[in-house]
This record gives sequence, structure tokens and C-alpha cells, in this order.
Amino acid sequence: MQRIGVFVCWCGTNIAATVDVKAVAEAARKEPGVVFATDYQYMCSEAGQKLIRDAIAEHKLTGVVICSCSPRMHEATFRKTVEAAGLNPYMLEVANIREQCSWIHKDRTEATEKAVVLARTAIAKVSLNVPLTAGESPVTKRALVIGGGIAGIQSALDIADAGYEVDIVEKQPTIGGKMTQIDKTFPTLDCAACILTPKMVDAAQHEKITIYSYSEVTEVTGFVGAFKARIKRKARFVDETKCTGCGECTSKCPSKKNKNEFNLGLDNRTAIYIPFAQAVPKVAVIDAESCIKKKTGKCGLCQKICGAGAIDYEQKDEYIEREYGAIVVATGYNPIDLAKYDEYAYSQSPDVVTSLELERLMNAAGPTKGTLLRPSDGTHPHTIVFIQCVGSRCDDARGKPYCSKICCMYTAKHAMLIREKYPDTEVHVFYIDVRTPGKNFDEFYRRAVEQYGVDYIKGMVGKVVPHDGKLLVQGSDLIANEQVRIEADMVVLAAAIEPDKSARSIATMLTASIDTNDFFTEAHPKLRPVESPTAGVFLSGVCQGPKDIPETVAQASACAAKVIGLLAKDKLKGNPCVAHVNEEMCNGCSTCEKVCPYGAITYQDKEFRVPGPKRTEIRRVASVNEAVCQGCGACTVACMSGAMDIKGFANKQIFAEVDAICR
Amino acid sequence: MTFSYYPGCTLKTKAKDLDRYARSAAAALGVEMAELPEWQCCGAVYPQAKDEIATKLSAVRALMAARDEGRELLTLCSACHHVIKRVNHDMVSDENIRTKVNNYLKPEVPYTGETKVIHYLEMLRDTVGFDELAKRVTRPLKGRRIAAYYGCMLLRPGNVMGFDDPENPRIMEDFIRAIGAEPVVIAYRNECCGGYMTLENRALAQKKATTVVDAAASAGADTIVTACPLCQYNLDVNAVGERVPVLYFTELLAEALGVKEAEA
Amino acid sequence: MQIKIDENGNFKPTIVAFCCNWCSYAGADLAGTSRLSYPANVKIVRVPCSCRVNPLFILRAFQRGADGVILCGCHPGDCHYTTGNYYTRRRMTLLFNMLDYLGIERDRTRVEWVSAAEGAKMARVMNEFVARICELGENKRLEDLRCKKSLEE
Amino acid sequence: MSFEEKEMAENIKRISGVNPRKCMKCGKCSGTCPAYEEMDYHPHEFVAMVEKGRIDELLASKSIWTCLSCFACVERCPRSVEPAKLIEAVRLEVIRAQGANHLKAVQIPELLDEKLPQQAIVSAFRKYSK
Repeated sequence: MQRIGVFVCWCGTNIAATVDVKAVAEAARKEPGVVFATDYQYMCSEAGQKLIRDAIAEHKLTGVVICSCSPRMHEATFRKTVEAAGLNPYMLEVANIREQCSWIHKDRTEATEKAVVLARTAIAKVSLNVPLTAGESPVTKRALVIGGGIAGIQSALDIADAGYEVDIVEKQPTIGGKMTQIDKTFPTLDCAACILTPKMVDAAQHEKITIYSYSEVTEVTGFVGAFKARIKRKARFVDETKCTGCGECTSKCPSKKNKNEFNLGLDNRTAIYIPFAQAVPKVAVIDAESCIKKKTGKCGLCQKICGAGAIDYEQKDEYIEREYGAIVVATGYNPIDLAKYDEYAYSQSPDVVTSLELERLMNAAGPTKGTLLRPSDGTHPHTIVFIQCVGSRCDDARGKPYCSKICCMYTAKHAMLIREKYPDTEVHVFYIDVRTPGKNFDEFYRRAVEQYGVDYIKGMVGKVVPHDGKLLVQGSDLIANEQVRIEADMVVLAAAIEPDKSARSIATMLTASIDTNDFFTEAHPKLRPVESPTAGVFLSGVCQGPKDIPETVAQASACAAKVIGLLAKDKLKGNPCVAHVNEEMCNGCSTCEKVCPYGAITYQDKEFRVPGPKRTEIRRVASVNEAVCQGCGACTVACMSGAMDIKGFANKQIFAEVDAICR
Repeated sequence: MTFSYYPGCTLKTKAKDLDRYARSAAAALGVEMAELPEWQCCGAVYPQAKDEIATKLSAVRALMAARDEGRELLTLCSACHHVIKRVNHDMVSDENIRTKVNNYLKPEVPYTGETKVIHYLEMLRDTVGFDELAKRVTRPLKGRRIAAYYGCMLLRPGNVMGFDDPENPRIMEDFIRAIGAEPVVIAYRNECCGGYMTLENRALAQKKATTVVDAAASAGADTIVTACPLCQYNLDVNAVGERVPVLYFTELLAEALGVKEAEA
Repeated sequence: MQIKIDENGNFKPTIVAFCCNWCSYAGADLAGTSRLSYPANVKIVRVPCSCRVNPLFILRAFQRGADGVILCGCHPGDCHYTTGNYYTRRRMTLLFNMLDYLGIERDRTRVEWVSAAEGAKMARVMNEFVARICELGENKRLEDLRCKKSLEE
Repeated sequence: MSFEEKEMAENIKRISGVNPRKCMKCGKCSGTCPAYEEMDYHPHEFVAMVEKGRIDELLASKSIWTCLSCFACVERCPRSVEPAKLIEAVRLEVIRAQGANHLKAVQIPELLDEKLPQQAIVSAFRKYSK
């Protein structure tokens, strides 16, 4: 039997004015297990706390009930008090007789009656409390960043600057991501490469950062503070340590007609290639599917020319395993496939391009050296039509239900740049809404209209018909209430963006949740926007939702701050109120594993003693990882055999509370 | 392989060519077309309102007859294909329509959309195969530049018709290639020909038809093929200005298979 | 045993409210700091998440003589544990169907989403709920008098 | 909006199965409509006017006789609103009344030419008469 002490607080007159505190203490004294009950003006004051500590010592109390303000206010205070007196801090319960009693009831009798019941309920619960100890786990002081775009680079730089080791794993041969393909950035119109490439170099030269390019994370186990990741380093058939990036091999390679991914297939590259001049690492890679040597065994030209002896046709995929304290997801996005939107003739005419393709067509390092030319015949386009919301804000199976957020601004940027560079070119933009929240954004869009004379048409294009080398664009002008027809030379589609295809498998690997659109879910949509609900997994950039560059960078740094906060700890103290399985009762059905939002439950085979000649048997039972469990209790209700329970909110404790209220 | 065949009214009167060349070509390809006994007019347009039941019954009768014969239902006219396929989709997906239709018709076995509705072109693509068809062609239409005109009915709505990519179809072009001719992809090949508007507003029908035929002419097509009698009529009769012959695809098929003269 | 009839002869129901720690319990605290009153019959049990509430807890309350049980959690989409309240919603739908089947009036149980900012909503919901339970009168159908007796002894 | 219009708007929504509230007012339906120039009210206006209950104007609209039922608006609507179904439902509101047929059998002979397929006449009857 517990020895319980009850301490009723007056809270000055806050409680004492409406609740007869002496009567509450009197009533509490009659409850089973209660050996001491008293009241005092301010329990939270130093004098009040001393009163509690002294009573614990004097009456050899094993459990304490404080009848006072809300536990959200002072539970932590009183836990420290009882701990100082040598009790386990979880042998304490608070009865909320202020916010949920004295402050809302006017009638003194009624309020006192209720306070008695609340005290009784807390006593009933504390009688069943057991000492709990928060688990501790060590923190590996190294972070893994999945994805080497601007989000991943920024997070990595910030974490590394704080003095922690960071590994960036990027599946492409170079880091930099989508931003490397962008020509200029809104609303300042500075060149993307000029602001990005120095950051890429910073990352490469940072002593705390290791870049694994052309690599993928294939497996993640463990939990916050102690993740273990397996990284596949894909064979690039070039020794990264030897290659100097001179590019001699790429100029001699005879396999020249391969789609250049960096320019989105608008031109060709050789089989051995460096994605672009400022690639990091600046190391060549061989595309085995188009390499003549890899396909036929004959050629070997690059190996002969390479002065550094870096070419190795026999290179194999390698795997490395590393431990990390925190993982940053920065997997980014891609424009959607537009083949399903062929009313805009994307797959029927090379002159219908996506906005990202237009970036390449306008970029000095692009296939046209920065001169805007039609892909079909290399002529200068005189009429260009932009179509917004292609695949965004759709509720059919073809598109995405969300707004892609960045298209309004980059379309204004494209329109403006074209009008500036080629004043003889007519530019029409079909829009449903122009969405420009952001610093200097609406001013930017207005400049496109007012200063550069871009023709914005409110309405959607219904159909683009390629005919006689032209593109016949037919759409709505909702303001004029007419159907407009424009004979265009080029059509640019603002394609919706979607999370990178790897998001789903990486989410599964990390037991981090994603939404129906495959965007990673944040731990709290307002208050914890850069953390995933899975402890130790953080979100950076568009993998969490559509964002422009400034927002991505801001979020990447916020994410880094959270990672640093975690890595700065030597040990992690968990919440002891976590799930706990009674292995004797568990039947191994896996129901709890499926409802757990954190992946905290795994199954293992264990040996149990059984009656009879066999003496023991092996059974599959649930096992809770206390470092990962957040203690929500979903599993306890799902468990059909009643084996799952939550410490501190145990079934029998809640039953006791219910019984005490209804008594 | 044997299909239950639903010809439709127009193929028995004004569009006999569409029908008889289809039959002779099918025979040459070893496909049997067993015409449904006592079929009724499909109604020519799909009744879109949810409370239109009576106007869907004739299509269901055809579907049910094919089911009872244990065969897939082959269609040829675009309009019939459209109506029957969409009514069948209703019978699968709309419980209200399904219940009311079955209550009305009281079949021995209630009909719930089991019949598969196949257009002749789909049969050529999926049952015969265009590669196989190319091998069977005895008189390839070498040097011919043929434009395919799809119209609306075969393609839309794409999620019900499931015929081809509704915005960038290729089945007719593949067909044209299989019979040895050169397909000419033309603008407006999946835009409306004017349809039944020829009765209400001939000027509109003329405008629509002319746009299509002009596109074919300027693309250098020597022939337009279609699968729909109404499209054929509009493009042939209502187009003003430059004219391009408008034929049923089955006629060219029969020609390429060398069975056209035998028929004529 | 609680006296359910006050000196004026009015029915005083016993009401158990389960509130999740992150939203609804804080909402109840806010009702307190805002001095928004609701009847004293309502006694709140704090749980980590609405999904911690086993349907058995609710049945137990009825068995022990509660006249109404209300369960409050974060708004859908706002759950501290991401998906907990979705589980709650599904579980409670099933439980309510069962209570219906047992002949327990549908209105004796209720699920409400109350955020930490909705002190006023908490008070309003509790007022409405208590008023409705008063209309329904005492719950005797599930009450197990044997439990009562043994407890009294 | 009169009581009758409200009733009719409800009926039109019911028999067409179209929820005009799904519309995001992008105008793609009218941008793609091949009969646009022959219409007084255009597909996007049908959606907006049914939502607002402006049915009397639609009943008198010549657009209901001009819609080609080509389903371009249905295919291309990003919000799956299906304006063609709405136009058909308004047309049904008109022709389902006694003696309100838009096309009568006596008119047919003068419209015939020797090549006109049956399909055209049957279609027109289905669209214009009850």
C-alpha cells in the first residue's frame, strides 16, 4: 500500500475563495492510502515546496497529490520538488482544482464537492503509479543529408559550420539540384549559377562535409541519435580520387548522341561526361548504357587519353555503412510528366516546352548559348504563349490538387526577360489567378505588365494545335468574355511540380510519413514545420511542400538549427510515459505495429518458459523502442490481447480515475 | 475469333460501305462478325442525364444479347460505339441506373455490365495486331498520304472510352501504316466535325468541317479516313473550298487486303 | 454513492470527459483562465491523446454510473501525434454504433474537437452536453449495481 | 432568384450530377469549346449561372441548341466539372415540357439531302425532342 500525501493549495484566493480547501484536505485524508493531508497558501512557493519535502521525509510518503493549478502550469515544478526529497518524480499527480474548478464555478458547495472528487481521482491514480525512469541514449554527432540541391547544401553548410560532421548523399553525379538548371532567379533577376556555385564549392571544401555524389541511401535502421544508413555508391567507372575534371575524355568520346539530362534532352552529350562546367565534384562519369566500350568491349578511347589514369571500366557499385545522429531529407521535386496533357501538344511539337526547358533555352550555358530559339527549326520566336497551372489545382487523375506556388513568379520572370531581351516578341500569359505573396513579388509581376508590356489574359487555354510550323492557341479571355486565338511560335507550360519519385521509398525507409501527394509530413504544421513526426528526421526544402528558393533556404537553415540542437546533446533523455508490452500476453499479431505512427514497434522472437515437456517455446512478440515511442497510446487500444499499455497512463490507472469520478 | 456484331442503322442505309468492307476484310483476316439478331437503334447520342433510363434500354439490349451469346460486342460506327460503351459503363458504375434498367427489362439474369465493347479498330490492334495486319496486306497502299480524322465519339471522355490517348491518339495512324500508306497527322483531327448541328445550324457545321479539311489539304493528305458516318458526311458535304476525299477506313482496309473488288 | 438529485429535486448527472493533453485539456484550462463557466458535473480525465481512450474506458464509466461520456481531441489534421485523432474518429464511430445497438441513447456519448485556443468552445460544448444529458435523465441501462454495492462496502 | 429557378437549379444539378461549386473559374471549357462563337452563354457561364440560380436566362439561351456534345469541355476540365452535362440538363428542362420540342417531325423532309446519314436525324431528335 502506498503512503500518500495530499497538498491542497489556496493559490491565494484563486482557489480558496470558491473552494473550501480545508474541507478538501479533510475529505482526502479519508481516502485509502492517504497518510497525510494539508493545505497551504502557495504550494509552488519555496515555503510550500519545503512543506512538501518535509512531509515526504516525515511521513515516509511514497506518493504525492497536489491539488492546485493545472498540471500544464506546475507539474514540472512539483516533480522536481518530490525528486529533491528522494521520491521518483513520476510518483506525483496534480489535481487541477483551479482552471477546471475554482475559476469556472461560482457556488462554493458545488466547487468544493468537485474539488473533492478531483482530489479523489488523483489519489486513485497515484495509488497505482510506479516509479518511471526516462531512458537515455547516446547521440552520434554526425548528420546525413539526403539530397544535394540548394536545400541539402544549405542545411549541410549550417550544420557543418556548427562543428558537426555532415554527409551529403546525392543521386546525380553532381550536387546543385534543380537550381543549377535555372537561369535567373526572381524577384532580383540575379543569375542562379552565380549565387549557387560558390555554395557548392563551399560545401565541397568544408572540412566537416563529405559529398557522396552518384550515390543513394538504400537502407536506414536505428532511431534518433543512433541511425545506421547504408549508402550505395554507384559505379561511375571513373576514379573520383584521380580524375582532375580536365574534360579531355568528353571531347574525344565517339558516342555523342545521348540525351543530355542537364539540358533536359534539348541537346546531346557524350557517353563519358561531366554534367556541366561547375559540377561538384568535377569528375567525369560514364553512362554505361551508351558507352561503346561497356556495350561492345571495343573502344577504350577515354582510358587511352586520360592522363590521370582515372578511367576504370571494371568499377563496381560500392556500399558504405555509417552511423548518424540525425537525418535531413532534402529530396526535392520534379516537374510532372506532361504527356497526359496533350491538349497542349507537348508531345506533338518540340516548340511546346516546359518552363524548366525554357530556362535552359535562355541560359548562356544552355543548348542555344542563351539565344532564345525554337527547338524545331532554330528560328527566333516572335509570339510566345505561356500557360499557367498545367497540372496544378486539378482534381482529375492527371494532375495535382495543390498550387505549385512557384509558377506565377517564374512565368512573370520569363515573360519579363524575353520582353527585355527581344522587344519585338509578343508575350501572352494565360492565368487563372496570379499568386504573388512574398517580398517584392507583386511589384515584380506588376513590372512585367506595366513596364515590359506582357499581355496577361485571365483564362485558360483549351487547346494548342500544331499546324504549318505554328502553334494555334485557343483559349478563354474571361474579362473580355471571348474566345481568343493566337498563332504562336512557342508555347511554354508551367508544369506542376511533384516530389521526387524517391520520396515514397525514402519515407518508408525512415518510417517518416508522407501525404497523399508524397510530400513529407511535418511533425506539426504550424509549430514544428521542419521536423518529421519521426524523431531525428528533419525536412528541408520542397520535399515538404512547394517552395521558392528563398523559402527553401530559410527552411534549410531552420532545419539545420533543429539538427544542431539535437547533435549538441550528448545523451537524449526520453519521455518515460511510453508504450510497454506485456510479453506473456502478446500474441504477435502485428496490429500495434501497423497503427504506430513512429515505427517504434518491431517484432522479435523470444524464448518463453511453458508448462509441459517442451519447457520452452519461441514466440514472436512486440518490442517497443522507447527512444522512438512518443507515448500517444494508439497501440494500446488497437491491441486485441490487452498486452500493450502506456506507462504513466496505464489502463488500470485510467480505470481507477473513471471509478473515482463515478463513485 | 467470333464477335457479336452491332452494325447500327446508318450502316444499313447511308453508310453501307463502312459495313460491307468491314465484313469482307474481317473474313479475310479470319475474324467472324456474327450480327446480333433483332438489334435496335442505339439512339445515336448518349443520354447524359442521370434520370434518362428509357433512352439507354436499346443499348443495354444489345449488350445483353452479346453477353447471352458469350461474346465480346464489336461495333463499327463511332456513335454506336460511344453510346453502347458509355451505357455499359453506367451499368457497371451507376447503381441507380443499373437497378432501374434491370427492373424495367426484367432479364432472366440481371445485366451488370459484363460485356466487353470493342471497336473494329481496337479489334485490328488488339486481336489481329497491326504487325500481323501488315503481313496480311496484299496490295499495300504505297505512296498514299492519308490523314486520320478521329472526331469526338471514339476518344472522349477518355476515362470511359479508354480507346486511345484522347489528345494524341495513334491507333488510326498505326492502322494507316499497317496498310502500307503514309499517315499524315493533321491539326483538328480530334476536334468536332459539326456533328448533328448540320440540321440546326449548317453554317456552324460547315465552319467546323472546313477547318478539318483545310488542315488535311494543307498538310498534303490525299485522303481522309474516318470511322463515323456523320463525320464522313460533314467532311465530305459540308466542307467548303478545297476538298479532300473522305473515306471509311474499312474501305482502305479492304483495298489493301485485296478484297475490295471482290465485294464491288 | 453520489447523490444525483440536488436539494431542489433537480437531476445532477455524472459526466466523464476525456481530454487529450495537447489540445483539449489546454482548451479546458483556457476556459478556466477566461472564467467561462460550465457545470461542475463535468470531471476531466487527462490522456496523452484521444486515441489513448479505449472504448472500454467509456463502457466502464457507464457501468459505474456515469450518465454521459464526452471525448475531446485535437482537430483532425492537428493531432500532436499526427494521426491519433483519426484513429479516435474511426473507433468511436464503431463504438457509437454498438452503444446504439445496446440501446444507450446516442446523445450520451460525444466526440468533440477542441483546440487549445478554443476555451469558449469547450465551455459551450460542456454546457450543451450537460443540458442534453439532463434531458435524457439518469443512465440506468448499463449501470452495474453490483459494482456500486461492493464499492460502498 | 425566384423559387421556381431555385427548384430548377436543384433539379439541373441532380439530373446532370454536376456540382458547379467544384469549378475554379479558369474558363478552360469555354477556351476549348468549338461552338463558342455560336453561343450567347458559354460553358463557363452555364456553370456559374446554375450555381447562382440564373436559370430563366439559360432556358432562353440559344447555346442549349448549339452545344455539339463533343465532350471537349468534359475531357479537358481540370476540376472534373463536366459542363456539357449541365448544358444537356438545361436543355432537358426545356424540352421535357409538353409541346416544347425544338425539332418536329414535319420539319425533317425539307432538311434531308440524299447523303445525310440517319444518325444525324436520330441524334437531332434525341437532342431536341422528347
